[in-house]
Amino acid sequence: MSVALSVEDLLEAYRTMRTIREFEDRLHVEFAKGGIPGFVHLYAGEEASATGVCMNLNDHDHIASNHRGHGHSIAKGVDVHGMMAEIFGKRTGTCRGKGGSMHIADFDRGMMGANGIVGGGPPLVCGAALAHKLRGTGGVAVAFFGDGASNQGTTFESMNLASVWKLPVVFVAENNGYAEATASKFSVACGDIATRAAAFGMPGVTVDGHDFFAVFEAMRIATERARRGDGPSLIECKLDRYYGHFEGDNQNYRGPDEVKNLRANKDCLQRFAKALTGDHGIAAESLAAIDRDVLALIEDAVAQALAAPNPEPADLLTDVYIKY
Amino acid sequence: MSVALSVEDLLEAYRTMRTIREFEDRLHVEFAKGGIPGFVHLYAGEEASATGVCMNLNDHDHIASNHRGHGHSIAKGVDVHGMMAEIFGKRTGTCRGKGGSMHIADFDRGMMGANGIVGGGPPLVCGAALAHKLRGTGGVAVAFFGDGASNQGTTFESMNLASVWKLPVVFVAENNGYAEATASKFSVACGDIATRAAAFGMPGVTVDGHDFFAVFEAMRIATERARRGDGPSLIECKLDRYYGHFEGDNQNYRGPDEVKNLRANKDCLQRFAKALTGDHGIAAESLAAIDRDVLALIEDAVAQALAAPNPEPADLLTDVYIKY
Amino acid sequence: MARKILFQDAIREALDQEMARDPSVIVMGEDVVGGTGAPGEMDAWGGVLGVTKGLYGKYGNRIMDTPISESAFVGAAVGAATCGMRPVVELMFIDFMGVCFDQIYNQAAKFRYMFGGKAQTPVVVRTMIGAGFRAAAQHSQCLYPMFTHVPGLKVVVPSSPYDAKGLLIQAIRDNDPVIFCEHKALYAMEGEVPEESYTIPFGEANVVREGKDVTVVALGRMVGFATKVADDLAKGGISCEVIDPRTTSPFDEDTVLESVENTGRLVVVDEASPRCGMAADIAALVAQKGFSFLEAPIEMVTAPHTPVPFNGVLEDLYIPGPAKIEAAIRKVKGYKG
Amino acid sequence: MARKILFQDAIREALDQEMARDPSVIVMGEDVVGGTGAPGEMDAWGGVLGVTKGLYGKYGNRIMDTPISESAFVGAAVGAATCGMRPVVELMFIDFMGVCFDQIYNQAAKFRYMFGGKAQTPVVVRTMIGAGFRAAAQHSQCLYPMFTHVPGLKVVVPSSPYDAKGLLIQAIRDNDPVIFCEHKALYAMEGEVPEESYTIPFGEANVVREGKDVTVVALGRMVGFATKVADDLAKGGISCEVIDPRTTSPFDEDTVLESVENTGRLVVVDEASPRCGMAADIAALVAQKGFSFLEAPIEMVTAPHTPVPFNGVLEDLYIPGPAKIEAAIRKVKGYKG
Ligand SMILES: Cc1ncc(C[n+]2csc(CCOP(=O)(O)OP(=O)(O)O)c2C)c(N)n1
Ligand SMILES: Cc1ncc(C[n+]2csc(CCOP(=O)(O)OP(=O)(O)O)c2C)c(N)n1
Ligand SMILES: [Mg+2]
Ligand SMILES: [Mg+2]
Repeated sequence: MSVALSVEDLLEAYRTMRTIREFEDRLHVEFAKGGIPGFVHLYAGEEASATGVCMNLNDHDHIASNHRGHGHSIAKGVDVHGMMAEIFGKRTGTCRGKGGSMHIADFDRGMMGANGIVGGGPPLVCGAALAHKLRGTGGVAVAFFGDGASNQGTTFESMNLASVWKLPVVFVAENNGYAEATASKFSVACGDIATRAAAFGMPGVTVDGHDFFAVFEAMRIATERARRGDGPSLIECKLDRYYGHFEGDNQNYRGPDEVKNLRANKDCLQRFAKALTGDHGIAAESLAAIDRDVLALIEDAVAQALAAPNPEPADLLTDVYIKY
Repeated sequence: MSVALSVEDLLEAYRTMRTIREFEDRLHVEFAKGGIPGFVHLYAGEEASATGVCMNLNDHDHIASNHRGHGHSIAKGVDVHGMMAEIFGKRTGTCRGKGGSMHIADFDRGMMGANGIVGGGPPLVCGAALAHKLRGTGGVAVAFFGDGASNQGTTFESMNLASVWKLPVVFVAENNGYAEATASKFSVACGDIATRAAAFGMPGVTVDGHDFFAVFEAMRIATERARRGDGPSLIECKLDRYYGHFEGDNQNYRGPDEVKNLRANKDCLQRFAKALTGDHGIAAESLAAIDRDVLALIEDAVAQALAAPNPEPADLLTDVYIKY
Repeated sequence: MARKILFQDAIREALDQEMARDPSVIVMGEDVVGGTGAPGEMDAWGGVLGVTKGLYGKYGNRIMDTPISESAFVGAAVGAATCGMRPVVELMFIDFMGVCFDQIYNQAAKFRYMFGGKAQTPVVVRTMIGAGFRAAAQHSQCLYPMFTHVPGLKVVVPSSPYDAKGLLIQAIRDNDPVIFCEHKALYAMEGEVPEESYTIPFGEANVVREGKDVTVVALGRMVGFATKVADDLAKGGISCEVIDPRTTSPFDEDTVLESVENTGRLVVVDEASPRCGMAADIAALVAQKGFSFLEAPIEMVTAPHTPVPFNGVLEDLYIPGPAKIEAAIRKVKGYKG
Repeated sequence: MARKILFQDAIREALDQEMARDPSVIVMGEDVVGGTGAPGEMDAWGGVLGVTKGLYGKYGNRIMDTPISESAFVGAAVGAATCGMRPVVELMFIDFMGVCFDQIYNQAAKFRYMFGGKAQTPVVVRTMIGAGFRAAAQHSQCLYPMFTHVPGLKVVVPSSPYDAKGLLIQAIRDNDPVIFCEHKALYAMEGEVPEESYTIPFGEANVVREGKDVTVVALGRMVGFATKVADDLAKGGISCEVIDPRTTSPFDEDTVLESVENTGRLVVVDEASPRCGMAADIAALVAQKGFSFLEAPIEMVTAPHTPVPFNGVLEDLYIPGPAKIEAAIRKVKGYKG
């Protein structure tokens, strides 16, 4: 790693990763209880990607996310209480209960929205990046998308447009091996998604998405390039999801013990914790303290979400320009 | 060249190229006279590409074309009289006057249609190729598209799909340097379109599209691969158009004398004729005879088109499933 | 015909029977098999709600998983149709049409006309519609009015297992492109369905219930609501004729007009958005061609002109439900000119 | 205000004045400059019909050529709008919406609602509509009914140079996504246009001509036809009120309903396809809310339910022209209930 992160940074990264994990694990439980409506796609297992990427960003930078957006949102600083309430559909939610898990957005944090449309986000970040460029803010915009989305025309077009316009964009392909029940081995004709960068005249790199440091470093380079005005980059994070495509998926398309082995051998949080307590000499108790904080936070977020009111009937007709 | 073409083949190729040239030159004149309605995009200058490609195909193979489709159609064997009548909007036209220049199709010749939508054709040929594959016909399907279309999401998706499904498709990118008034130097972020083949796990090659033999050979290899069941290929033909994007374009975005120089130094017909009368020992008179034939053919096609009737008013409501 | 099966099984049965009958029928879409390239089971999903499950075992490579590239694979289905296949392509949710609409309305829909009658495009696009799943604004739309607007497309909105099977078989055999809209909230509906193959012609409305006071035209999921309301109102002496057009294009004008001729009153119920929607389309038809029959204003009961909200309380208010239908019927019944 | 300019110059002037006034206004699209990367002149085209010509010289990189990647650049305009810019993006022909529709109806249109009122998307999509150019089925459509169907979009269909300028300035200043439909056959229309900047509010119909016998509602190019017919019929003693809604969404219901209250008779003229189109939408509105005013069936004059043919004879038959409008007016006028 060519840039030293401070202990505070590292602990913040740990807190973010732990918050995402706890948030998702808890949603898994709450969903099974029947309390959560709709489609819910969990990010557990992929925390190092969102965190390693967003640690390079500030509040003025932008991200656009996808259907699996909780991790990106948390890493970008969206309020966890608001998110939890939103996922429960409550009026106190980030989107006042009108969006749900697939549509969490917070423009004050530069979070342009999760997205129910695969490939919906990449064009949008080109626009955010264009705004940064025209205003000379030095800001960056990031598109998170999956291996499945890497085959969507909108994604390809956006890479070309960002390159042609030399936009400060970073394309982060989170390759978790599956798009629903279809393997990326089948759907991505060229194997590594990073290979596609050459088709758009930009640098591309594949990193181990379980390794916070690898993601952080790739993103550091890409972000610097973008802020310098040299244009977009593509980073492919190879990683794994721990739960099904959405809650309810029995994952019969995965190998026997696939997830068990991943959890045991590749877990990004364990690996990060080990690095912190090892190389970086951070006391295990510091991490344990964060774990307790996070647990309490999520506990509180769920309790508040459960207690929060539903939207008012009148909310049905607000936030759209006119009634008919 | 690794496969010897017979003299008959070469003369046929010459006839095709000359027919396209004559057809387009004449349309340029007729358009200026005001006799031709709508948007007309001429293929003159690019004849070696359509001809070199289609000489590798038979009537059972398919092509899908774009807005600049006259050359592809003629090379694929569509009747010149029908085409001319169609461009004039007459009832005797290939599409009974309902399609016009941008929508010439002839499924009996495997010509799936010109297309008014940039990037409309590549998905369609995946389907034709799929039909060939499932039926085991050994047939091939070809998508012709321009440098501009090479940036359209539908084109990228189709390349990936063809590769993933191992379809017998050949993608022929005709890079004439411009999409309307915008240079491919600007719009194609990676420079050569053939570079993009790697993003879809297929072979890609750039050839001199003014050189019939180069196009023919690249296509021969790609077609063999497709017929063998080894999947798609991408061929980029670098070539030039002699007229404007459409008739009426003043081409002020081109360099001074650009077209004049191209005509003088790079003309595919001159070059081909030279090779035939030189290396291949064909008598100049054989070519001159073809030239005369072709001239008479086009003359007759125009005369017949002008004399042909318009559609009947009742034709407005036919060929669509129901009237309201 | 005593056998009862689910709506979603009726759809699978139609596909199965047509695939068995005609080797040119093929199926493609995202995870319509499931498991392609993966280490676990093949036919892992059979579609996101299991509708095509089991077909892979019977028909192998005639049912194909696709990358997430709707333009390419919908277009491939269209292209294959012009080359003699009869593809049934699944667009998982109709909401996703925005990434592939060109291949449907500019390509498939226009070929026959634009090519002077010399092309034929027998492709079926199966797709899920409708609200009620707490799936929010991008997974709950109806959108069939947009397809109905397009000359050259046929559009089907079945309301029962029986209709789903017969209309899907008709769609597959039809030589024009067909958009086949399956309401996700109907998948679990049970109904009588003959085992043998049968077709229901397009453009023939189903008079679900006869009546003399008010004509109620409803589509898809709304047919059940309207029938229930009609049953209830019958007890109170209001007799409703409930008509399910079954296909929005072609549309059976005659059945609707004849009914209004008898009743003089019309309520149109549609889950789609109101502006330029099916309710307006049907109301306008009657205002033009059946005006002299009308004894009361035409009432339209639709969703409000808003996106579909996530929260369940709001979503239930969004969906045109029995209460709103009943109110509309009472209103036109009570109208004194 | 004696100055007369062309419709297309009125559009350029609106863009020019707004770009001068507000640095967040930017313009993008295919060849809206023309010549990017090429050896010849910059600003070579200024749009395919020259509408944006000259803006590059004044505003430099605030007007941008794009690759042919409508999803990406329309989406970029949408994204930039959510970040405080006011992009005006050109989709050359509305027919091309099929390759980028998702960014318009699932993204731009839904953000404000779906995000609980916390997003704002002030993007304008300028696009050419309409038949009459012998441009055939894929370059001649109207399609605004599809956009009108979508909650969250505003849709503008100007019919004169004056309206084009005022409505476009309004569109740019509006905080919601606006689809601005420019009929290509109107570009060469001349009309009085004030030099100074002005706005025309959305949802306010223009009563182009007052009258007492028949209300004629027409949009875009049809307004001119309807007015001409009304002028002719006036000589024969039939007095038509011609209403141009100007925006299809929001729609000025009141002006139409008040007019029908006075006339008792309605003809709706629209160039778009008939099914789920604007004519049906307006007819349905009146059949529901203005039924008691009606003394005759509502006549709809639209294109037939076919793609747009290439041949000029057929295309002229396709377009709803003065003869059909006149026949419809005479029909409703002559109706005896
Ligand atoms: C345009 C579109 N097509 C299909 C879907 C259905 N869908 C939702 S998520 C998904 C898989 C996405 O896979 P990937 O991009 O790899 O992300 P992951 O779920 O693995 O994080 C699919 C097919 C959709 N939402 N939008
Ligand atoms: C989807 C779509 N976008 C834009 C256009 C307008 N248009 C027609 S041809 C063209 C340029 C095409 O360039 P290229 O693919 O290089 O082909 P060429 O004209 O050079 O042969 C454009 C922008 C269109 N017809 N369809
Ligand atoms: Mg994935
Ligand atoms: Mg080109």
